[in-house]
Amino acid sequence: MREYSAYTLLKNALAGNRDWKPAWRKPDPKASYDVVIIGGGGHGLSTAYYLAKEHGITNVAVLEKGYLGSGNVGRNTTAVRSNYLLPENHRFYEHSMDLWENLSHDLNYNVMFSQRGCLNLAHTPGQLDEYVRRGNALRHSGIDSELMTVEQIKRLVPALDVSASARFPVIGGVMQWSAGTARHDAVAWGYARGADRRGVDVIENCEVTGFLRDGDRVTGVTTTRGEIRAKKVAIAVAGSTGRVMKLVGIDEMPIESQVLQAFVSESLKPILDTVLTFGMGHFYVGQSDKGGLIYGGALDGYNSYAQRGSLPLVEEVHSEMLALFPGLASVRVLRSWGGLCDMSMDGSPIITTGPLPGMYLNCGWCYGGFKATPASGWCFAWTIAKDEPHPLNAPFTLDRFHRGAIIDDKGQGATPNLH
Amino acid sequence: MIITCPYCGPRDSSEFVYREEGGRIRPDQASTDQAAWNAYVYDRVNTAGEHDEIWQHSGGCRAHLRIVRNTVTHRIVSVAFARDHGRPHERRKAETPA
Amino acid sequence: MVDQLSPLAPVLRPGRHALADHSVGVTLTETQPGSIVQLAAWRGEEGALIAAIREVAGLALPDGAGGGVSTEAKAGFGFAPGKFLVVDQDEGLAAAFAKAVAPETGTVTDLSHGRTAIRIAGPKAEWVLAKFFATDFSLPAFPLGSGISTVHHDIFAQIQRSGADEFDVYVFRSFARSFWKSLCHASEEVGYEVL
Amino acid sequence: MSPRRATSGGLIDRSRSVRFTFDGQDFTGHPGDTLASALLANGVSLFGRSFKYHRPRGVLAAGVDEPNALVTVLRGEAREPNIQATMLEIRDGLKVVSQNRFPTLGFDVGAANQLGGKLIGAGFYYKTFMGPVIGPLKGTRFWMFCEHFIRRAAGLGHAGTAPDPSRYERMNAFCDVLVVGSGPAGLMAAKAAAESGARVMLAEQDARLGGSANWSGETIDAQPANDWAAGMVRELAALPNVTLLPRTTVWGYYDGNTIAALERVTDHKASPRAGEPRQRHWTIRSGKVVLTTGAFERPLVFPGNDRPGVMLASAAERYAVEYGVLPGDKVAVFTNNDGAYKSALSLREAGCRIVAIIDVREELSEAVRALAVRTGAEILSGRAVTGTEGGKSLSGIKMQAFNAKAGAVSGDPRTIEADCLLMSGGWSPVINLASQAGAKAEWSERLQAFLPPKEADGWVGAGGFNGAFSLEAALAEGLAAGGEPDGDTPAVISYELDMAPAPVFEIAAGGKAFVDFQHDVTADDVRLAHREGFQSVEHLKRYTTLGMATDQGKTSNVPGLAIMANALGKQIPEVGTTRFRPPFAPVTIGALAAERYGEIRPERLTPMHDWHIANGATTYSAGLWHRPMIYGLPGETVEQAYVREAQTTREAAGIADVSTLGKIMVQGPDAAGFLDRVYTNMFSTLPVGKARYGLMLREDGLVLDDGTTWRLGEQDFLMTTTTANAGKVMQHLEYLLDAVWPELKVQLTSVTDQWAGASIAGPVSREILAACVTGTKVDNETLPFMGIVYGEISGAPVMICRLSFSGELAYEVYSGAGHGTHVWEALIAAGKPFGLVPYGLEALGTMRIEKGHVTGAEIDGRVTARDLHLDWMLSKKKPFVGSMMMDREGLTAPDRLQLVGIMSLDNRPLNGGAHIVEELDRDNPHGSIGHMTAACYSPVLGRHIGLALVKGGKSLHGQRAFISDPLRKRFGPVEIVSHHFYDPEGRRMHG
Repeated sequence: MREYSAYTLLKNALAGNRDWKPAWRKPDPKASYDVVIIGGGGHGLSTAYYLAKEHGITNVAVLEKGYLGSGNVGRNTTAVRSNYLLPENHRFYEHSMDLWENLSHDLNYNVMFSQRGCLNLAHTPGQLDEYVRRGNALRHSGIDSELMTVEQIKRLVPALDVSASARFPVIGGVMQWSAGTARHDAVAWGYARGADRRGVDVIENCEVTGFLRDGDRVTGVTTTRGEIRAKKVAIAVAGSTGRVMKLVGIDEMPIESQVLQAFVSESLKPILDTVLTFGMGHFYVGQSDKGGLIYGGALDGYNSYAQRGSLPLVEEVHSEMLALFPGLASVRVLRSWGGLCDMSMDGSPIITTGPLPGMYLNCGWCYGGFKATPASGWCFAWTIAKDEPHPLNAPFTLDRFHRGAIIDDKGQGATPNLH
Repeated sequence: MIITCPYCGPRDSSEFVYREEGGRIRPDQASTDQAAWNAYVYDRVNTAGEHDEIWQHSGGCRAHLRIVRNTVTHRIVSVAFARDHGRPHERRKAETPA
Repeated sequence: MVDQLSPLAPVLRPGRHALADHSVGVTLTETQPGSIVQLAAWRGEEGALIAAIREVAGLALPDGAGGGVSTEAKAGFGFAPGKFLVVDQDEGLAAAFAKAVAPETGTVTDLSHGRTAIRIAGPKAEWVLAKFFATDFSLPAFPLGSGISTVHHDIFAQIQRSGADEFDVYVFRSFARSFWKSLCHASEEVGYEVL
Repeated sequence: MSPRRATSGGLIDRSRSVRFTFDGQDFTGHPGDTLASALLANGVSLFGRSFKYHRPRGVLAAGVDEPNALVTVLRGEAREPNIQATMLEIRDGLKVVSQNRFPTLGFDVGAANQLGGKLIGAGFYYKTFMGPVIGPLKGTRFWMFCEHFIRRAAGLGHAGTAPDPSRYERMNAFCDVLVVGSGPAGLMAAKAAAESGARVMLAEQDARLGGSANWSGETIDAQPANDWAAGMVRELAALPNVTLLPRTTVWGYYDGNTIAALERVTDHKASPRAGEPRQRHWTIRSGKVVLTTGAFERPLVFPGNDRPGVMLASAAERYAVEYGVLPGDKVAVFTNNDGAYKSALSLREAGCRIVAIIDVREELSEAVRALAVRTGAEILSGRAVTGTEGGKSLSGIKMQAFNAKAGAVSGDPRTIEADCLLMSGGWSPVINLASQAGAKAEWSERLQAFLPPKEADGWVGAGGFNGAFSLEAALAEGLAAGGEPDGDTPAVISYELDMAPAPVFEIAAGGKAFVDFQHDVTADDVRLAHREGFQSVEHLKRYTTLGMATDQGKTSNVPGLAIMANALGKQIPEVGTTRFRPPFAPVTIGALAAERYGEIRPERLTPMHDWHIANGATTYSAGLWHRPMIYGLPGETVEQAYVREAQTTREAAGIADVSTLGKIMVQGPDAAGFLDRVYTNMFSTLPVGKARYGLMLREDGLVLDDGTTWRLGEQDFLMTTTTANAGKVMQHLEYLLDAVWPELKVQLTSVTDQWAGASIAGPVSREILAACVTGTKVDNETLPFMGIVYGEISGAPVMICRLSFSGELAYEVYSGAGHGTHVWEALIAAGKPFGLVPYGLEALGTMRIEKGHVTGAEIDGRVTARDLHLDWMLSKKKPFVGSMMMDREGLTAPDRLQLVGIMSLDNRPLNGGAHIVEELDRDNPHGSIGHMTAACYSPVLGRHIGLALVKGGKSLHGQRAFISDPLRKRFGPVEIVSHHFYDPEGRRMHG
């Protein structure tokens, strides 16, 4: 019998909901593990889950300095898509999409992944060509992508301003129907529960304060809850990568930490059933099942570890919202928050062994971390278990920047705040 | 955030753009030290705490400013003209002869 | 000589656009100077350049960042370290400076066609400008004659206080019409007159 | 007379009436009423339906903390959903409808959700709707099917889709002291600061300044508190250094004391003045911020606490005293602290009957007992309310004995008849803004509340915000916060009350007891979250949605934490406190977009823009610019137009507006050397009076931009950049000069707007120039390829450079921007006899494709100079930006995409964005070797051609391949050829 189902829901309701078990245990850390994963966010938890499920490695601890899922898995705009231009990226994200499509069943936890599509609006012929290039790149890798006319777009999103008199008229768009949204917190909780039920220790309020070393080799960590030895130490702390790497003596990384703000409006009856992006700025918006519009824009543009955004960016994002939806002027923004992005030098992630023996590194997620969660954990688990990357993450090395083997989807070069 | 430009005075952060880390050393133009160039272009200290950085007052006098700013609190510790801060390319000589 | 065509020509509607009580909070004017010249001194040569400005334009710019002078026909102010904007209702200022500023002192760049000058005056001038620029326009913070460089979203502007209630705004010519329209829109609240 | 309006009292203007409608029904109120007070005065108790269970809800609060009474305001076709009735001032003609109900507020079928209460508790979504693991409904299908219905049920109000005709504005302000909140503490602070000469701003979210002074019934300086406040406001308003901002909610505390506030300028006006914005978004930069934001009263959590008629004690007091509204006839009170006794007395004095005061505390102070006696109520200490009765409005309450220490009820319930229940669960200081500023809250055991830290940077607090709940303390702290710690405070007469509550938050007695009213989160939901391990404050919020509704948990945060702490057996601060983030209260999207609403970006126009429009040009956006695409003749298609324009240019002459090209003056003794460093090729060798094509790389060795640079003098260069990269190139150069090579004497100035540029191309272009240019010859000797001359056209000075993008004999004619149209028209006139036509970007693109020139479509940030066959531009004689980085292994790999030409073999059009494959498979496209960057019909070749970036590059010349464009469903054979389609030797342009 599956732990969660309509049947168990009814059974428990009749019993006054007194019999539900904790979604994950609250164990104390053991003295040693086969694998210690630093970071109890989406990626760390999914790594633990796939280590146990795919590779049978269950003597694993996930260490989280705060509460589980307190990083970007709980601070994003919930969009899931694989519509990247470059094959290295879209193949990886499409693997993620495959995992997403069955994730609720796999975890027996409804992560509410809903394939409502992601539509990139184009405003100039050159931009439309660029989007079509990307869409065709996807199609040549077996990934869905579709061109939409203005009329089709208007039918899909009646509230959208597609008039020719708009400052930047919509002239078409490229849609990925398999894209969509998921309930972000549920992803962290679902993976945590899945890992926990397979024997993984998910340990909250356990901050790593240093690394245990035997020469070059990393042999464990010191934490606020004591020393923990491990055969393998894996780092999945995007947003705080700089801080954690400094603890192991690596002072420079091809990463800048920057704040990305996100916003949610008050709850509204459905007005937008897909995820939209605006081509003449940096703006994306979807609507949650609860009715809030969830949206965001560009990075604030400077280094920050503060999870706190700036006002000019707030204004920018909302002006972009109204450029698309002039009818929403009197709708109100309810909440805003900031997440720390590990902005890499080419906008693509790093999933690799090393850089020290006994150590494994997963970082540099830029904007893409949430949608990557399943594939990131899946590939990272593979890399940890087999001590070599899976072909899907083989391009995402740390040394690619120096070698010039960069994977630059936006073509912005080593300017992280433009990716 | 308010940045006090040494020329323009206190101004809103929307008038400024963040450019680079301040402590990075651009090799001499003639340097052929590939490792030094690679490090200059790609590697970042990315400090959590007081961070040395260069901003441009692009919506003002357009001068580049060398700013020390705490990346955890966003408090600005000091601001000076970048051009007064020594010349980064002179700090390190080419390590391999041309 | 051929007159310059104003970028505002199709949208400039002279007359009173007053409130119901006939009050006018600001007057807006395109001042159409004949010369707008940017001067820049090499480091250490600022004094020599200020002297050249006095010699050519007859403007004695005070010391200090943003210091400036505004007279009936001419105006000048610092807008960046070692850089000055000098404006004359007459043409020919750039050529005069080209002769007077030695290459060892600095550079002369003619912007007579590249910038559009808009004067906003009246009791509500500070109020209307504050809608656009995140700058303190109060008299103590922005003294008479002084100038600043600032920006309204994509529109870069240099602004000089030419009177207690009067400011001259210099914007890039290509943005001038857009800015003018916004300025009129923002002035509706207080009533305005276009001269 | 309205049924519940007191016969006298209140600060409303009884001499006038205001008419408005609610759900189509007409009502009247008075100026000074909120929608809530006006409807209550009319005897309305049902205001809305809750989010999940659609339970009937009334008014809980009287201000910005209201969770229940949300309505939609209709303004023409525009809709404002989820407006708090407590914050909405009535005005003549106001139209309001209730929301989240079907078909009517009184009868709502959604209320059936209540039957599933235990089934649809916290987190139930996560446990179901997953559907079968196999079969046609596997994957996401079943969930998406269910979601369809869930989405329809969710959401509160409807948003409008018609553009909102209101205007919104932004305002910047600077001050020395910003005081937030205009209660007694705020008024004192503002006055003190103003008297010291500081520039002061005082923001108050309500319409009426004075805060609690308006309804406290206390006496300050020998006058009623509200009169004292009004006097203070008059004095402040008269000071030149004080700005008062009523109806202004400070919602954001950003870095560097940047404060965001929303002023509701005309929402309360029946007929706003022309030009007045509906709302004004203030950005206030203040030296110091004084937070006098007061405190919110907390509800108590007990079964049935959401029934209409149950409200916060202070809210009821405020309705009675400030609005002259009696919230009930028979009023009961339920409290854990002294404050509610004062509220009861105020209601009694306003004309209500107080039937009972139920206090969870066994022991009551003498002062409180005395107060209670004056209310005439039955005093029931050591007891608790354990239920409420009635349908859509309260008819009675159930009460039992209660042991506060054990938190247990006992004995038989007793029913008390009442149509209004006042409740008070203690007070939570409004520390939201301080929290946004980074302050960590401190738990006060005595006050059972989170207080702001004592020391802070940038702000100072006073009064209820600090947990100083007495009037004396508020006045004294306000004075100190305003900068006069030793000043005299006015004498006051107030009640001696101890606002410290008994630590009782919940009465657990079976039945739905609400913690978060709007989101229908019950005490049992909090316990379920605890049972399932969602125990940290953030997990609690996210799992149950506690505090996530439009009221943002103003009334529910602390009670929720308390119930969790109790379940964990921990103290409240050990569970944690939520860090507050902007906005404090919801802010309209329109206000944040402000003047950019309707015009997100300014338009950038070239000097000849009006001519283009007047002469039939169709334009499109190029960044902020508008540029002509074609100058179509009647009946022409876009392709017909550009083919005609390009063909005429190649056969006779064409003229194009190139004013948008970035133009940078590079001046100074080191200018030539600087250009040598930033361009891949040499510029120091360029003679004065000549131009050269240049290529720039980024620091990482990839191509940044290209363009021609003209040497106007020994030390003066005019650099041109592509339109798209003008800003980027300028920043790149400025950075190098200012931060890397400050010793170079070079000055950069953007002169894009100084010059109008007209490109005149074609075999007869020289003749056209000769016909209109004076002051210089334009023959091949005087003006050779890449030469520059100065002259006049129709009296306007011009600078002419002979350079070509089209591949024809061509010139760029630059004139002062103010002369641009004049010169353009003169050129058009001179060209008329020669067949000159204006051409747009499509023809320009066609001719550049024929020539194989690259633009932004190829220079996409991922290509090297070698990829574009621009190796010849890479000087070996000198280092340049990017020279050490451009030959790293990844940038010289054999499988890189390189520039080629493409020719259609099926005589059908090609498109940018199509991919190139060696084997065509329409059904299962695969094997992309590259993509088309640009395409056109080439009039000179009579073929459809294009440029592409493909793996293998030149080695594929002459090979057959296919374009594969599944998005546009265009497939077909092509030949890969050299990108130089037309006149590869350049005879025409050199001719």
